[in-house]
Amino acid sequence: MAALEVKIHDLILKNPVMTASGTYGYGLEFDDFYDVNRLGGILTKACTSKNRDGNAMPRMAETPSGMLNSVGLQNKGVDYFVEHIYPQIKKYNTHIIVNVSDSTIDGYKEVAEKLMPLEKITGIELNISCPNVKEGGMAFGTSCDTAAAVTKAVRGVYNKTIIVKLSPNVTDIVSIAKAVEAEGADALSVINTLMGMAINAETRRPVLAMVTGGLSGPAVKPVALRMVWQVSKAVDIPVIGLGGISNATDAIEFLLAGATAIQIGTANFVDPMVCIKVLEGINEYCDRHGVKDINELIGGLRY
Amino acid sequence: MAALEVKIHDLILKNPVMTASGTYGYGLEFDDFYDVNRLGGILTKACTSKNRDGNAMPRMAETPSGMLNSVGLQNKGVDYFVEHIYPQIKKYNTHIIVNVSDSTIDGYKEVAEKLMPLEKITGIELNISCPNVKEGGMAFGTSCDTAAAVTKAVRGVYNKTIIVKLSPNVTDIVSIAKAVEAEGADALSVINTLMGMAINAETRRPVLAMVTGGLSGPAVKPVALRMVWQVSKAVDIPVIGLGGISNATDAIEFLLAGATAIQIGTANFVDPMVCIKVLEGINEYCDRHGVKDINELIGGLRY
Amino acid sequence: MAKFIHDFKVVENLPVNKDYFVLYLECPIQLPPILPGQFVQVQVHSSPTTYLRRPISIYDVDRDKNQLLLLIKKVGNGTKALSSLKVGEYLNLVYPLGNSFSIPHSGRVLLIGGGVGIAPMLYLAKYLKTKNVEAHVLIGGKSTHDIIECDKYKPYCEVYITTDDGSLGEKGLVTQHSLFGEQIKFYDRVYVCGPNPMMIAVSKLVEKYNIPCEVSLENMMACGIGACLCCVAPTHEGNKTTCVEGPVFNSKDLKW
Amino acid sequence: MAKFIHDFKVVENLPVNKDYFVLYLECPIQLPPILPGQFVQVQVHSSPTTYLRRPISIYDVDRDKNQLLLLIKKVGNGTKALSSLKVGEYLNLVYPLGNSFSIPHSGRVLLIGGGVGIAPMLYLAKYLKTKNVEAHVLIGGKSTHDIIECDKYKPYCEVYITTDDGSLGEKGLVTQHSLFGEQIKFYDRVYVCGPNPMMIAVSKLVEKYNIPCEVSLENMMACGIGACLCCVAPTHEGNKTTCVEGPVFNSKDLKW
Ligand SMILES: Cc1cc2nc3c(=O)[nH]c(=O)nc-3n(C[C@H](O)[C@H](O)[C@H](O)COP(=O)(O)OP(=O)(O)OC[C@H]3O[C@@H](n4cnc5c(N)ncnc54)[C@H](O)[C@@H]3O)c2cc1C
Ligand SMILES: Cc1cc2nc3c(=O)[nH]c(=O)nc-3n(C[C@H](O)[C@H](O)[C@H](O)COP(=O)(O)OP(=O)(O)OC[C@H]3O[C@@H](n4cnc5c(N)ncnc54)[C@H](O)[C@@H]3O)c2cc1C
Ligand SMILES: Cc1cc2nc3c(=O)[nH]c(=O)nc-3n(C[C@H](O)[C@H](O)[C@H](O)COP(=O)(O)O)c2cc1C
Ligand SMILES: Cc1cc2nc3c(=O)[nH]c(=O)nc-3n(C[C@H](O)[C@H](O)[C@H](O)COP(=O)(O)O)c2cc1C
Ligand code: FES
Ligand code: FES
Repeated sequence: MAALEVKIHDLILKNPVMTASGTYGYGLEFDDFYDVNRLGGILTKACTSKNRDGNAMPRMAETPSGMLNSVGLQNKGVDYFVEHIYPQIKKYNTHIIVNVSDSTIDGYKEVAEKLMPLEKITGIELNISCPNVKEGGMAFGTSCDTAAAVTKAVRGVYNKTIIVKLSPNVTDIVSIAKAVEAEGADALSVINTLMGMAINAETRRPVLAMVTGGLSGPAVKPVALRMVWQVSKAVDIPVIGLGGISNATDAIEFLLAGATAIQIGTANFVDPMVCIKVLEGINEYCDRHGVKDINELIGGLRY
Repeated sequence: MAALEVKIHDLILKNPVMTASGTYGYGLEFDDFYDVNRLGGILTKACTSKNRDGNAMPRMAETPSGMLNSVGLQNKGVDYFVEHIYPQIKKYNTHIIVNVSDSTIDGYKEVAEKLMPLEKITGIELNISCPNVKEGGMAFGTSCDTAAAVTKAVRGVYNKTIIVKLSPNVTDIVSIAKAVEAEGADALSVINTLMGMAINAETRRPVLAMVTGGLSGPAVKPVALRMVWQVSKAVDIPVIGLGGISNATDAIEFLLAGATAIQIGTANFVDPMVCIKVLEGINEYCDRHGVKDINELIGGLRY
Repeated sequence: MAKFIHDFKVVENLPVNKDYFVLYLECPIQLPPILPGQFVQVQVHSSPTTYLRRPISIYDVDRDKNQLLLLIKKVGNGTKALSSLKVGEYLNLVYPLGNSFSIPHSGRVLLIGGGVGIAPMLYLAKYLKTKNVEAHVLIGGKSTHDIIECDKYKPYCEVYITTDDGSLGEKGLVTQHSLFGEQIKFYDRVYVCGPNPMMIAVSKLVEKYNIPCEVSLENMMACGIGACLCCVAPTHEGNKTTCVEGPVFNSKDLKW
Repeated sequence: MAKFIHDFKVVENLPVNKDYFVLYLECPIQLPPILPGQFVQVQVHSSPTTYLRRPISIYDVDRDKNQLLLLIKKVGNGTKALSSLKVGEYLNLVYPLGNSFSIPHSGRVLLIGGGVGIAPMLYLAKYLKTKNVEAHVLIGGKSTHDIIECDKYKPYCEVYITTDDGSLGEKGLVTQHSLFGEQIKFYDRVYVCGPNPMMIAVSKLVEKYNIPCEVSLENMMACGIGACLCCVAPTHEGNKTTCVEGPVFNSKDLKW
């Protein structure tokens, strides 16, 4: 049994396995399957300042080794979260990090401020990379200036850990990573979904009501891995890797590429037990390779 | 039998099915399997001003529903092409379009000038989007200025059809498309490969000698389709769609999204007969849907 | 209700006709309680093009043999791969999922199924019988070929049939069946599962008589457990998940 | 040589031991000429994680039964999926691919195979016999378990064996076999297929005696037909494709 503890800024995770926002509800959906407290942390569904119905249906399309979604930040708003959801999830004994999104910088600030007092919410993840909302969302994440502005504004009101989640739909992810690091981001999540599209040739219509959506799943893994590698070499804050992770081998690859922890998203749909299997597989890998501490693997790619 | 003829600038293609550069050799490799003249056109392997050995081995990695390659423009240079390869392929009775690449603008110009006199080479495709060479290549394709500069320079020396092949590794593919259109591109190919990476967890080494490579195959189809749709709405020149096309349904989707023709790449490796199957499948689709002329489908997406 | 994940053993794979087949799946533990209208999420291993699980209604529950039955229509690669499962192979299911049809304490109800939409109706009919509710079932399809396994209902309820081409039962759509004359008033509740236009037509008719109408939706699903919000249906109280808050909805709650 | 694509029928799928199996594949047309050292590109349908074809050497050609034989080692998902192919199923092959070992007109040659690298050696031995060339084969492996089907060679050549642990034949690596004493000089040509370090070691030894040494490389391949340039090997004349200009190279031409 290797030591699996990793550190994301001042959060100590019992292991590097976390869940990706929007793919794991609030954790409760998985209580039937295993003890959610075994995970290093959970990232909740996006939380916005106001209630949002999300996008029109259909919202998802299957693609080769992946899927497109255009859920569009459906959630009941931060007040509802604080009053009704937080009481249900504060039972967890692992890091609960709320994914924060909005269409305006003030909206981001409002959510962050309201989450600040919640003891069991140990950090937030700024989603500046959602390709599924008309205004804001991804727009913030595709330029250094706006990405930095959101980070700076939220940093001003939020003292706990701020993770900024980057968009892969950019020419130069490294410069955006550096821009948000400079404004006080404590860690980065790399990557959100790639913007894609699906068409039904028989009906000649887009499959998604919104026409485009975010691509996730194993299909995007090579792109995610490349970006984690590029970003983690360029910044001094920890990087959380995600995008297509489906098994322990994938997770190890992200650690080797430079990720301090990983998130599992779409794979939860295919196998609700996947997070536990990844955790056990990481353990088994460490034993087999004589790795005493998981931190030996982080950024351990050999050239 | 629907009419399948489509027009790319002043090239009349007997049908919209072409092959993607770097995945089809010079066509000769497929002579054993079917009559290459049945295709609308073939795009050759990249041609550069000087001989290039390409990148170190290994150059490919399999990924979920796709592959990474880092071949890196291996070819014997334009003079060799003119003297030794052209004589072998001028037998074809379909459009032969040479994919042109280099590390300098002068290099692009040199290749274009030397290809100009070759009667059966009816156009060139400027590869400003190869992620697998250290200098030039993709760098040209990731900014509007450099993309426009290459296009302008080649336009000055080449009078036949110029297709510019765009990189998907950008924040805003539409503005690059418009920039090269403004400098005289006659058509656009969308997309080249997405930059990705693979790691062997057992050896802890990158799978590719070059560390990163270009992702292709069905995995990238949703991204390619989205970009074809975005670009074709924004420009007035024809768009050739490619990225993950593996069957006739995929091809129809690209036409509906706005592509005037399509290219098939990686799928040729999985099934060397795929181009013919796609061609026949398009025919069958048109019959089933009462489509009299393939041009009815182009950009025919219904909202 | 607790959800489970298990590898079920394929005990039988019976083709009904060229489009439909029934899987008999043995559960490795004693089957937990299952309500009519619930479904399972099936993992398809043998189709390279099928990445996500496929939602399939629970067609029947055989407690004696500890088996779940699924009635499946071959429509794409996933269901085709399932159709060639061999006896002895295993199938991974997440189950039981979703809410259920509501069960009255007495009275007379009408079950309507169109095409593969009849799948949840057999277990519902059986269940109603144990609750002493009188059930009638109306099965609709394009032609004889689409009216599947209607004999199975006989022990539990009266069976009515319509086909578009009149090749079996009354000719026409289900909403044109003679039951929708005077008789419809005598039902206390109507349950429908089938293509959306059919469910809409039936519920509009039935709502006129103020009879509660429950419909089972077949939205596209990714997770099946309420985690992704991909499958929502617009209701008068906002978007609701089809996989947890559905698939069964009161037709009056839906915005359609 | 003309290349073909066909669906071959699986006539037999014989496990050799827990790691190796042999596929007997019937060709739907009369088998074209096939040279020793050539390979096929196999399409794997039943593994969702296997996207590209897999290159596999031609192990044997049975012209009477019009069959190709493939000897395969289970290493990953693709080869595992192939190992569970059932008799009567079909396998799509692109064949025959690559160049071949060069065949002398007379003399005495040594064939060396390590692990699954023995695959191309059986057909080579058989072929040499028809050309009246005297062939000896040296088979190396970790232990008895890895020395597969060596009886099959007996009709065509003398068989020598080494195992790392000495459990069969001489103990040690193939390059430590007693053949590499004085005797090696009496061979006119050496053919090797196996792990790269073994091929390098053998060729270094053999080159000393100025004996031509042909090695068969197992580079990663995408197309298998010279279209992608993924599989190249560095030679003194630049990069050459392993799938068309190889897989057989004269060891002296390679930069390794
Ligand atoms: C709650 C529920 C219960 C169902 N019960 C049954 C049943 O008992 N028997 C039965 O045969 N079918 C049932 N279906 C439909 C079944 O899920 C689809 O037919 C199946 O997913 C198609 O998969 P495929 O790979 O064969 O087809 P594909 O090639 O993937 O697609 C064919 C069509 O099936 C639909 N589809 C694809 N994926 C999904 C998905 N994840 N969720 C919903 N629809 C999808 C799409 O409309 C698509 O156009 C049910 C669906 C739901 C939501
Ligand atoms: C010319 C040639 C002839 C071969 N002959 C035989 C033979 O007769 N019998 C036999 O058992 N094996 C043979 N191989 C090796 C065989 O191709 C690989 O073992 C097989 O592709 C592995 O596939 P997999 O899905 O089981 O493993 P994977 O999980 O894909 O990979 C396991 C390992 O196999 C190798 N591999 C994977 N894909 C390829 C590929 N496309 N090309 C080359 N190597 C790959 C990689 O090194 C990888 O680490 C030959 C290879 C070549 C190039
Ligand atoms: C259905 C769905 C909903 C998502 N919702 C969110 C979200 O609310 N906020 C966010 O930052 N990312 C969201 N994502 C993106 C994921 O968190 C993750 O970045 C992406 O899916 C890539 O990881 P994966 O391939 O492991 O799924 C969502 C993804 C999916 C599939
Ligand atoms: C092995 C390989 C080599 C390639 N070489 C080139 C090239 O020389 N020039 C170029 O413009 N694109 C090259 N490409 C990119 C393809 O032409 C195509 O844009 C990409 O693969 C996406 O299409 P696909 O998914 O159908 O393969 C290459 C792709 C592959 C897989
Ligand atoms: S399918 Fe994920 S919430 Fe219903
Ligand atoms: S594998 Fe494509 S050139 Fe050899």
